[in-house]
Amino acid sequence: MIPVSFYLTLAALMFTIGVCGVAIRRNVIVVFMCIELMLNAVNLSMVAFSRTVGNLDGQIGVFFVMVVAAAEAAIGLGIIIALFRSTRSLESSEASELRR
Amino acid sequence: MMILFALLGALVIASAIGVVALRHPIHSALCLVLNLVGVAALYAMLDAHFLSAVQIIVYAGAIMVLVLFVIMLLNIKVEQPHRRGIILTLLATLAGVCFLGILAPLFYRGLRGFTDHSSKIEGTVEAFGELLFTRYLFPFEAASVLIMVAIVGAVMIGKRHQQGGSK
Amino acid sequence: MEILVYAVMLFVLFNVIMGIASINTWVERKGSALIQDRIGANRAGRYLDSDLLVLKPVLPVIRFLGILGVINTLLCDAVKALFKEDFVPQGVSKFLHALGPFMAVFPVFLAFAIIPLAPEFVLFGEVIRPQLAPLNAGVLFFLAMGSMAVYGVAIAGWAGNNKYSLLGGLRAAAQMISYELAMGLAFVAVIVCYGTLDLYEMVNRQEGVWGVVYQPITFIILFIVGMAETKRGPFDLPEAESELTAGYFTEYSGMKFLLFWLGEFAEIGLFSFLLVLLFFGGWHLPFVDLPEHAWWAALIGHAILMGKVLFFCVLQIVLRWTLPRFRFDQLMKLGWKYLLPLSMINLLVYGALKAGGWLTV
Amino acid sequence: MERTNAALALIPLFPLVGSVAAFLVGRVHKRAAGIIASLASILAFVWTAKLFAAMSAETVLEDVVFSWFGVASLQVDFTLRMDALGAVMCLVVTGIGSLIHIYSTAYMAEDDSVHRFFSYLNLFMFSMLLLVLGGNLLVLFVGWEGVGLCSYLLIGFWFRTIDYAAAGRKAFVVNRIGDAGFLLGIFLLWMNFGTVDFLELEAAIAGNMTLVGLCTVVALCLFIGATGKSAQIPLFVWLPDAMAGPTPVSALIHAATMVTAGIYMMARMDFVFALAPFTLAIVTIVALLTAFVAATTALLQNDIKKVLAYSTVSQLGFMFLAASAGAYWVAIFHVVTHAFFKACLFLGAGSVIHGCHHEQDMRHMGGLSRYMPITFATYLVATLAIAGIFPFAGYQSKHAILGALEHNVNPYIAPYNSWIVALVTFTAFLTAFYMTRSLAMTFFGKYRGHAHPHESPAAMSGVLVALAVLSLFGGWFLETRLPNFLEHVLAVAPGHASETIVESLLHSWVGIAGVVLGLLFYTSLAGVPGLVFSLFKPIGVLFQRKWFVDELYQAILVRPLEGVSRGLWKAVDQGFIDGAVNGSGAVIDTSGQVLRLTQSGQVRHYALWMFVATIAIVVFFLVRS
Repeated sequence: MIPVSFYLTLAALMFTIGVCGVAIRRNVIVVFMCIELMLNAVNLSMVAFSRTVGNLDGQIGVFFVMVVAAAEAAIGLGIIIALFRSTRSLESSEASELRR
Repeated sequence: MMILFALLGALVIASAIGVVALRHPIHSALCLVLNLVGVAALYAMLDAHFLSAVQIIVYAGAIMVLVLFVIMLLNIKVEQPHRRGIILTLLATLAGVCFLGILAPLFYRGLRGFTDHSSKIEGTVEAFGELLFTRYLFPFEAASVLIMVAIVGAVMIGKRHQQGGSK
Repeated sequence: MEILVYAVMLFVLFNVIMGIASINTWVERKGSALIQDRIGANRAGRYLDSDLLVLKPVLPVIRFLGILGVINTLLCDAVKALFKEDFVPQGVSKFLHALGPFMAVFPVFLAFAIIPLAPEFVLFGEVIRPQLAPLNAGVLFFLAMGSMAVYGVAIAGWAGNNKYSLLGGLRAAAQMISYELAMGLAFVAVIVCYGTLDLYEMVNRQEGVWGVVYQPITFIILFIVGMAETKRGPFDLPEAESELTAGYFTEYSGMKFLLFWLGEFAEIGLFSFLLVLLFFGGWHLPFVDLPEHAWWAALIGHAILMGKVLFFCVLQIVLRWTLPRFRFDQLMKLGWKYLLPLSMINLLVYGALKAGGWLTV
Repeated sequence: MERTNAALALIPLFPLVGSVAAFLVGRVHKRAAGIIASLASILAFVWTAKLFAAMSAETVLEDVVFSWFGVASLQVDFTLRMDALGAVMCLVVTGIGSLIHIYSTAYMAEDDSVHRFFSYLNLFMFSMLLLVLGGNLLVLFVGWEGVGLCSYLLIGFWFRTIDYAAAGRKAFVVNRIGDAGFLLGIFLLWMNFGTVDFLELEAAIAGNMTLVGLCTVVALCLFIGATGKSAQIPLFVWLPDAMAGPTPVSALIHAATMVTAGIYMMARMDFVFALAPFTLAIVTIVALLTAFVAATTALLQNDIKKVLAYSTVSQLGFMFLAASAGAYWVAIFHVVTHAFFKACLFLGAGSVIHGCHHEQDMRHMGGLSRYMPITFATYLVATLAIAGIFPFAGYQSKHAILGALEHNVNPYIAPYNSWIVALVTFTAFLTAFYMTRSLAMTFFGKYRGHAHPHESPAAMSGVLVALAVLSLFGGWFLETRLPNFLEHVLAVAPGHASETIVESLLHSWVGIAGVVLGLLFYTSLAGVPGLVFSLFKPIGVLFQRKWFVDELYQAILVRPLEGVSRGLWKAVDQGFIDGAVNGSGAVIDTSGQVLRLTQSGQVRHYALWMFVATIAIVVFFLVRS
């Protein structure tokens, strides 16, 4: 059996890559994808924990995370399209009107 | 078993890096799909069969397709590297590294105490379904409402936009 | 030992898929010709003549087959596809261009893993179940593979690097996604009815009475969805739209084009298998009951199954060449406004019946 | 000493009302101001005379006007009290005051803001009367300050010319310095005895030998106040400059009344000074020095009013000498006689200046006896009086001072009595000399100015005659009556033998010598003063330049003070305070700029900050556990 800390390290690695992606990439869609990545990392760790703990609660959690992720994707993509319409480009650096 | 895990792990990490590193959004999207499929496989290894199927259907099948749609529809170009980005990249990687630095000892030292009774559970659809509709009924309903809201919201954003667009 | 059995099973399954695909191509060519009152392909192999002694007795058979167009469709097409120039449009990443057909075909082949080809039988003292992957979440796996297929189409459209192929690809993807919904709900109805996700169990449940008797509507929904998923027949909008030239695989030629074709016909086979297994009792015939675990009984069962599957394949192909093409909005309306509500109601009905205890399969 | 209530408040009330009325009415028609003011002071004089007539040596009239204020243990009422001493001073102030008011109605006739002049004059009378009649130290102090204020206003009356205003300010500042010392004295007294009323203080202190130390300090503070007000050595510089004011002002304030306030205060607080022999010694020395220095400076002054100013300072020195010798009634006696002849001299000078159309320099006068016979006569009488020649008032008081100095019992001074008497007689000789010098230069010889002098009008010359009469008979008249009258209030030495006329003439040889020499030097032997001056060049310059006192103060006090203030302004105010204020502003501004950078609007940055924050939190909990 593969010890749970292996899965957790894997999940942590994925999470970090996801965060770095969010911080580095300027394209909004890639940022969105990196967020999905981070969510997956969390899901993975939860499933791993659910196996070690021995009940299905972890997996239920993951299920609901997926539901939320789906909802988020719908709205997120809607916003991205709206954003694209207004600023003609998906560079997150351009979309900083809130600050000015 | 271990080999499979190593393989899948490598696949997942490589695709994750691919998502971040590759310039063109389509490439990073496909890498993410690969990543998702890899994670689904990992779920299967962790006896979460239902979840791996759902993962593929929901994540890979629906969400990523939407993302692909958006990328293709908006015809997004390759991202030009921005000179100020380098500092940020360094900063981000640095933060990431120290984050891992913190977690690593935690995993190996902290979790030794866990007793591993992984034999007991299997992520079959029946067990999952039963649990879902008994103890977690309320969250399940709440989730459905959430989905409804999301749909309405997406339509609103889309529709309002069309009028805006057409005006 | 375990692996040997798997290897044999895999080989058998692969041959079955390739067999069905090629038969379908032949049926398509000849069938469409028959429907359109023309003579199909009958040239290749027809005038085969060779003075090799060894071939002498075989020659008349080949010539007959040539007339029938079998050689033409199976052999010539394959060879033609192999040697045709594999053209990649300018400005497209080669990887994406190659990935398109792969993603279109790969999930379909994977989906066959859950299909049980024959009833269990004992061979050399070993109970063998001719189902490659007896997954607990059987049908779900099928759904997953269905949604993966969308990528192939989308990427192919994008890789075509021209507006028509892109639009074609996106339309195909949209169509597949919307019909996936109806398919999912239909499957749920079936699962509710049989109480299991594994196809093998479902077939066993249909020992006495075929599934279609219990679930005629679900059968109809699945049949339509099957046609839509394969993007053939009345639903072959993205691929053969008059203004979209050849839809998402306009830019493909040679082997990649053949892959698409192969994928398509394999998918017809796949859906036929599914319909048969879910609704037409698989290897059960109403009044014939075969002894358990006998290897020859398994063979007969397999034959029965293949017969039914071929019947449905021909049905789908015939339907393709008879019904006119849907407009895209009609297609979408059918998918969203008719099929989806119908399957929901259907699910409700069967849910209620199951809860009420009247439905005991 | 029973205290009877009497309407004392009326005395200061008249001038107060007069001052307000003069100011308001005077704005409309000028002549009325003069009349109202003079009337007010005459009424005050009449009322004082009426009360004085009903008084005997012991009676003490008291009038508690209102209870002024009460702070914790201190309860101060605004009480006015008139005993023998108060009465004498009151009479002098109101008498001389009214005469000067009459004189100034003519003198200031053509001035444009005459209403302001008369209202200030009356205000001065009011505050002087308050000072004199004050029942406790605080009322006295109110008068004390009022007098200082009015002197400032009157000196700087023609404020349009800058140096007159500067002179006024100088007077005020120097007075204030003196007043500070005076205040300290009052505080010490209050702190230790809980009361400021003279009678209560006297009851607590008189004769109580244990309080010598305290009394020395208190006496010293009070003396500092006196030096400020009565222009003694350290703080006398303002008096010569005070001549910038109109002449009647100089006459009233800087000759007769204000300057004598210091001596009156010492006389009033005699029980404190009696217990402080050491302070009295200091007073003696200071007074001696002042007298001598002022006399020597007056020798070489060419401005007629400057000469009189320095002579006043010198005479004040004499008065303080008398007071320091313990003979307070002699000091008061000299105050009164001095008031007579000094007022007469000043008014005489005033009429001379009036006649010569504001010419003040003696070198441009001369031979005025022909043009102004009355002024010349009165000036002559006053000069003889101040010189201390027998029949005139100056002789009796000066003689009394010399007598007191001879019998001085102060342990510190006693051994040097003989030396002091010698110096005092020499100063008296000098006084006589410089007064005759001024007499000769103004009235004898030929007229050197280019205006055509004329006799001053009746009002002025009348007053001059009156004062001349007073300075003629005043001394003889008061020589015996005054000591009996002041017996109860001040410690009076036992009566000394009355002299025959011949003895008196012999005793006034000093004055006669001074007069004769002065006449000789400045009439017949015109060249001799120049010769003598060139012989003793350095000393001459020293005297002429007023012993370089002003330059000294300028160097010691003013310049360093300016330097320090500029330094403070530059370093502390500019650098430190402004620095701190602007500095903090700058700090906030820069930190604002820095923080602004974090708001870059880039989503990526915010994501990164969030991630870093989570790491920090995780680390925090890790470390904590």
